Amino acid sequence: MEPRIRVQEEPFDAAAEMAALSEGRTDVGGLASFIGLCRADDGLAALVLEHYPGMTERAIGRIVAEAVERWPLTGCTVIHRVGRIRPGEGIVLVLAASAHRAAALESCGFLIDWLKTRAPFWKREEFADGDDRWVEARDTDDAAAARWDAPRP
Amino acid sequence: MEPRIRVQEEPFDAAAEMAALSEGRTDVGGLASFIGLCRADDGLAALVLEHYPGMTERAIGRIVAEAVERWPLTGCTVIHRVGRIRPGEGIVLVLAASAHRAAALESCGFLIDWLKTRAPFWKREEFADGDDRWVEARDTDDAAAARWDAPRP
Amino acid sequence: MRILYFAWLRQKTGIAEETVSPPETVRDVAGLIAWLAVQSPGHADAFAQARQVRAAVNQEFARPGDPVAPGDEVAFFPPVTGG
Amino acid sequence: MRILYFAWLRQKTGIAEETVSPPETVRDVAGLIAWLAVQSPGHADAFAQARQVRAAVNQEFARPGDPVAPGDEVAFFPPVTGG
Repeated sequence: MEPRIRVQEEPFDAAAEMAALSEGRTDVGGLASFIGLCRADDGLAALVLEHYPGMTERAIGRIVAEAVERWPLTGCTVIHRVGRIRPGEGIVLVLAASAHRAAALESCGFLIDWLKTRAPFWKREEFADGDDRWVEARDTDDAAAARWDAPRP
Repeated sequence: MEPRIRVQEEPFDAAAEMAALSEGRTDVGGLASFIGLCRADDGLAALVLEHYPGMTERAIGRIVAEAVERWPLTGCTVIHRVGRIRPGEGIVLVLAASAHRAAALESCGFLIDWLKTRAPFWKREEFADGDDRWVEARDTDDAAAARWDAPRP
Repeated sequence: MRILYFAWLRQKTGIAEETVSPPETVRDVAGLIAWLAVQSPGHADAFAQARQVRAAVNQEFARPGDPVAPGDEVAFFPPVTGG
Repeated sequence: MRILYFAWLRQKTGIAEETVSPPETVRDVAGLIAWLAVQSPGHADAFAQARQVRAAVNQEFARPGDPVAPGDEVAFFPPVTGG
């Protein structure tokens, strides 16, 4: 199983990525996906995503390797966009495929929770009125990521 | 929010269904999906899904209503196929969209867990050698569904 | 009273649907099963594995003690396996 | 030693990257921060909110007590907010 990991400015094609993990195969019983999208809260005009080239790919690779170790996956895809993202556009795509649904669903949740807290991305919000501000990390994200710290029962 | 619920013989178009919950909108922060697919274990030639017309739609409607009550969803789609399904084809599609990722991911998991234990579908496996057998319910599915019985903390 | 059978209960009884008029003493799901089970060898076979039989009354899942009445639609089937 | 700044640390220092040669007494991340913080008003501003500063040494997340050495790539940034 070769994970598909990409950091890119262009929008991603979720349908094509899902097909890549399932089409022509008969060993996939469950395909879970999560797409994080840019909302237009409070007059947001755009998100600008900065990252740490080199470390980003490494950090995502490590997170995916952890998922592959914990769950029997037949496929795994993580695509994270950087640069300017408009409301309604996708920011991140996570796919996890497995023979069994629990593995697909759990690993998909794990991947997005750890991506949010363990990969070097930073979001800046640009507003229609010209204001901008860096998004602050949230305790709820840390708590969500911490759920996966302990080995699974 | 009008849930999209369908029971159909034809394959579903996951990409089109995902687009229907997110395109042209700027209030969706997370879109979670689960697709259950037919595996070719042990020489399986096809799954044949039978259901209880009338009760099926009612049962799915109730499960979706429960999800909508528990999580702040902006969209929700459940499509379950019936009839003959070949290895590699999708059996069920669940989509949940929300402003926040936890609501989308959790409700998606809830929906598929309850669908597996509370909607009147029955699977029969047909094998290449002409054998066939009814799939037996699994305790692990009951356990997965039971996780959602208690009110959330 | 309209009775529906699904999956292997349909195969074992040999029928998908029948209309029956059980005696007044049949008041709940368990009583209905006991009465149906002696209607034919196929019915006996279908209801032999009692622990594997589930029921719905008027399209709602029902337990053995739940009431049934003339005019009801009662369905029997194995534990569900969709998804 | 190569130093990288991201997000508001980049904006406050006014630089994305610099090469520095701290004295030998600088042996860990905390020591490096203390030394960098007095290099310019921008650096002082960037490191003023110490609790909001995270670090990576050679592209691995690092803690204040983790060692730094000549030739290392050390990055400073706020808590991550991707996903």
